[in-house]
Amino acid sequence: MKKLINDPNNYVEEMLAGLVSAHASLSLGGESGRCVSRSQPAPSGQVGIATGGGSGHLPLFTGYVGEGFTDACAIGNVFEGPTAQSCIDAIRAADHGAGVLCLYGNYGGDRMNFDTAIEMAELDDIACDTVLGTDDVASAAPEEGNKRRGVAGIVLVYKAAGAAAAEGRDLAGVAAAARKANAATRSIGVALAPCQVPTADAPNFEIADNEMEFGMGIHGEPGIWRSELSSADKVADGMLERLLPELDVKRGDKLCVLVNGLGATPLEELYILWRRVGERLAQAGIEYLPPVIGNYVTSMEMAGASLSLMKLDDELEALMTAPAKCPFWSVS
Amino acid sequence: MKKLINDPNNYVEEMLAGLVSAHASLSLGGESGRCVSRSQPAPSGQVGIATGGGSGHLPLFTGYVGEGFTDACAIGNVFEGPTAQSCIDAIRAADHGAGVLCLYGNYGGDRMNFDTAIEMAELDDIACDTVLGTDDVASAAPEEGNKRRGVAGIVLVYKAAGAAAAEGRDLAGVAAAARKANAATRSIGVALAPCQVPTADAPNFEIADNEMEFGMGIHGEPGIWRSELSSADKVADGMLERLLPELDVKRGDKLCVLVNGLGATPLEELYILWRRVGERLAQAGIEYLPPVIGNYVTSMEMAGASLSLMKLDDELEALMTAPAKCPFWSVS
Amino acid sequence: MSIGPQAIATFLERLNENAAASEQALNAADARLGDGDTGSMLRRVMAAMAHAGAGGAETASDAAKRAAAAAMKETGSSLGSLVATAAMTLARKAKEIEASGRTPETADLPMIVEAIRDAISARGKASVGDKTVVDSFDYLTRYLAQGPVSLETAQRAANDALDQMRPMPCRIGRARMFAERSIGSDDPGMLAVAKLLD
Amino acid sequence: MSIGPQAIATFLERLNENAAASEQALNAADARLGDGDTGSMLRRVMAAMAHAGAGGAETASDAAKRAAAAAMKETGSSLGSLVATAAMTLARKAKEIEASGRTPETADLPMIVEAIRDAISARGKASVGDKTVVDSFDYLTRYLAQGPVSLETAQRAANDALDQMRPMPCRIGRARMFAERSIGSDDPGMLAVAKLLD
Ligand SMILES: Nc1ncnc2c1ncn2[C@@H]1O[C@H](COP(=O)(O)OP(=O)(O)O)[C@@H](O)[C@H]1O
Ligand SMILES: Nc1ncnc2c1ncn2[C@@H]1O[C@H](COP(=O)(O)OP(=O)(O)O)[C@@H](O)[C@H]1O
Ligand SMILES: [Mg+2]
Ligand SMILES: [Mg+2]
Ligand SMILES: [Mg+2]
Ligand SMILES: [Mg+2]
Repeated sequence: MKKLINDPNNYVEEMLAGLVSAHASLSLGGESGRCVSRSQPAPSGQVGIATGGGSGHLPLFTGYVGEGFTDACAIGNVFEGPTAQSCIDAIRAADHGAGVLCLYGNYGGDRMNFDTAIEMAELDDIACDTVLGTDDVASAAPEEGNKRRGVAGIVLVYKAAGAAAAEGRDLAGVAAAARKANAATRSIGVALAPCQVPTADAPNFEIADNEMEFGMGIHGEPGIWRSELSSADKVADGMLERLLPELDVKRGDKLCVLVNGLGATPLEELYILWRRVGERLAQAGIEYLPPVIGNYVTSMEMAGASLSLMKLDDELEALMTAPAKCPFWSVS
Repeated sequence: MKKLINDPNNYVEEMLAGLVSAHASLSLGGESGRCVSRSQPAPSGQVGIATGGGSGHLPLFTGYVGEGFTDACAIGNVFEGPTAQSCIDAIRAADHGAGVLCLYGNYGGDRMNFDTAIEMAELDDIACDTVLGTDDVASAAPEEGNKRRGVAGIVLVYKAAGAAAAEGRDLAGVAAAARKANAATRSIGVALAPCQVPTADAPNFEIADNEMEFGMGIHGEPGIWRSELSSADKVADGMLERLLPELDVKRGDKLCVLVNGLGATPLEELYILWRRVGERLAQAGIEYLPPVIGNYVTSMEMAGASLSLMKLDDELEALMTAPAKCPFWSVS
Repeated sequence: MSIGPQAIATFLERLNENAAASEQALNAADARLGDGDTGSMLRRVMAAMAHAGAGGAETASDAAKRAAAAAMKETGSSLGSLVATAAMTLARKAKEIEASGRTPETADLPMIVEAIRDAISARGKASVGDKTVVDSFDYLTRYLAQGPVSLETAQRAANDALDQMRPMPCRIGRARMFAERSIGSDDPGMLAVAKLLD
Repeated sequence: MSIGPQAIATFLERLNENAAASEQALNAADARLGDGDTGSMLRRVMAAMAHAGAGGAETASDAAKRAAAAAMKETGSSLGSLVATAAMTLARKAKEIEASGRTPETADLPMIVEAIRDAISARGKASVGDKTVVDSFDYLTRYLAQGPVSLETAQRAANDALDQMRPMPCRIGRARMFAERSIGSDDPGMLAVAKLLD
């Protein structure tokens, strides 16, 4: 797998340097040097949202720092959780005196380090709460929903939580909105080709030329099944079959839909996938907001796509359509 | 090469159906059924901009239809020019009574079909002018600049021309702005891995695991040289060495920079590339607008990146920073 | 021998078969310095023309027009557009002949082929000597003018054009950048003319 | 035998060598159901700890703290964070002993390892029986309590933990979804403990 990089050991540092040099709205700092935050922080008295995660998923996680999204992001090495220090940095950067919601994907390392960081932040009298992204239906059975991992759907949860914070809700209110948004969100992905960690000497999984992996993890963890590569329409149908019942979506319900590319899959294919998804939803009398389509949560050069659905009620719809702005997603 | 598609023969139709169903601002129509135009056309009396080109380059060409960008786009099959009928459709859709600028990349098929379409449009009393995108420095020597092909830089020219039209300039004025913008723009690309036309049974070129192709065409045409894959910094340096002298860029000049991904290359790598470009420009005392970084002009799943520079004067800077909005690029 | 709709349909069917048979060879020729699609595009265009219902037309001009319209609908590629131009020129010339009260015949072919050469040269802005299909049609024009007007003459013309132009550098399109590399190779469009007439 | 900064540094160097030697084996074990990075991450973390200057510290607690800080800086991965927790627990326990006026010694190890087991279980929210490094430390705790307190005992404990847990399903992380598939395979973290002590 070829990469346009320099020393693999500098991958994360150079990526971050480029990111913040390109986007004046983002600043890099913290004691760890691994914390991206808003150059123009939210007004004092607004609840802050801190997030974090491993590198290799751009625009996730750092790209969603912005007005109406998150306030700060702790950045780990490729596919590793952020260190406790960078989590503390992010919590501090996100604190505007009204407490901080730690909102991140449910991964072991991330959880351990944010938990440590929260203990320390609380010594500094920063009130914290935690909501974990758990949208990946392939990572645990529905009965164990709280053990599921977070994948692309977390971007939708950022949007809802960010809007709740911007509205001026208190910490409990923002956490409740994030919890509700996460509970209403499900994702499933399909991988066609692997990616490779810059320091590794082999791709993170192998898959035959005519195969696809349904329900793989965003680090290339095995999925629910591996089968012959099928048509985009069949993949779309399979995804909807998994997701709609989980959310108990019925005629007349309204969804927010994210068709996400994992990295190497062309936009053309995402639109071909969306075409079927939109058609099927329309046939079933299910409404949707203008869909969000593109590379929002990636695994470097992994090929494939994921579908995320959020079932809306009036509150969530208002949060999802509120104005917001970050380098990779604007709603106006 | 694996693709998430249905029947390859329906690739373009299904992609377009998905695109316009996702973006309410875009409408598909024309006698050819291969014309994307603004759902809310520009006001009557405004000069229209029609563009067009082959499929397989999303967001190019269709994605840049919008306020302050282009008005309509003729869409060809993958890597083939648009048909004359779709060009006529685009010219008609772009016409608001003040004439139409046909602005597209300098490719044989595209030119032949737009020329035919313009002859027919002029029979309908639609005044037309043509500006060809010729930014690819690898496609002809500087002395034959007008024979060069158009690559990613055309997106910057769309922006300038669209702003000129939105300002209310007449056809000659909009054409002059587009010509000036194109004359000030140069691009060079580097490919790491090929793509495959959906109906083909092999990738469009072969390249060894440790090689890269410097200056390849956006359909995979051979470049200036093929060499061992080098570091991102060296690639950035090589690109700047080609582009800066062409534009006679000196200390104190100001640029608009586009770091473009060809499709499969992760955003991380584009930022690593940008980091070096920005550093080198800063060292040389060259100013720049906030860079445009992402997949703006692709060749499906081709891996690699291109760098485009536009040398600004006051007029071009004003045009490049004027508010504009299309599904894949907003300036506000 | 008069050239009616059925003769045109039969000829299109022949071109279609030859295009299908040479798809990969033409793709490969184009892949050397171009984007490798000449063969696949041509197969599609020729199939569209062959299925355009030329045989059911009333006149030769109408038959050629149907084929031209089918080609124009199918592609906007360089060569495809020139193929459409060629068919449209045939239609135009046939119509002129029909307007004079007779049907086109074999003896009209040299004049028609010359008109096609000029039309595609105007359309693509390439001249004789640029190493494109214009050169193939230039040879066709000259050989058919000498006679005899036959498929064999046309085949000889297309192949001689290939042989004569092979050592020359390409002067059109991106391949121009690789003028040295193009020396010694066939231009894919010219090769296509030879293969289609085969 | 008393455990000073130098003993700790020597032990870290040993772990570092073993981590480097087993990098690919551990990656492969993790690739089966995880993301295949256990070995590479551990190599980096162990190198960072070995180069943290533990040998130059004044006290055992300070030596362990340097190692913990190096690990914490290097990674936020699951296992890496637990490694940091383990080192930090060693530092905390050593400090308690030093506060009582003596230096830590071999006889303290059973108590320290038990504290590590409890700390990483609390940190990772995994219990004994979930088939994680917590189980390795549970075996270590029990075997060292029985004695003799030696590397051999520790090796036996780590290997017995592996053997005993191999037929069990994994109950933590994504591998939980593939409980059947995890039966019969080693947990990469547990395998790492055995390899590091090797
Ligand atoms: N402007 C032109 N004038 C004449 N012939 C041309 C021109 N451009 C291309 N051709 C012919 O078309 C052939 C390439 O066709 P094709 O593969 O369809 O082109 P592309 O892929 O560039 O659209 C060339 O070999 C040449 O013979
Ligand atoms: N929550 C946890 N509690 C205890 N041990 C854990 C926990 N999560 C992971 N581990 C251990 O870490 C190993 C995986 O480490 P690593 O590859 O670093 O994880 P990841 O790539 O998921 O961050 C597992 O085999 C297991 O032994
Ligand atoms: Mg990992
Ligand atoms: Mg082509
Ligand atoms: Mg071609
Ligand atoms: Mg792992």
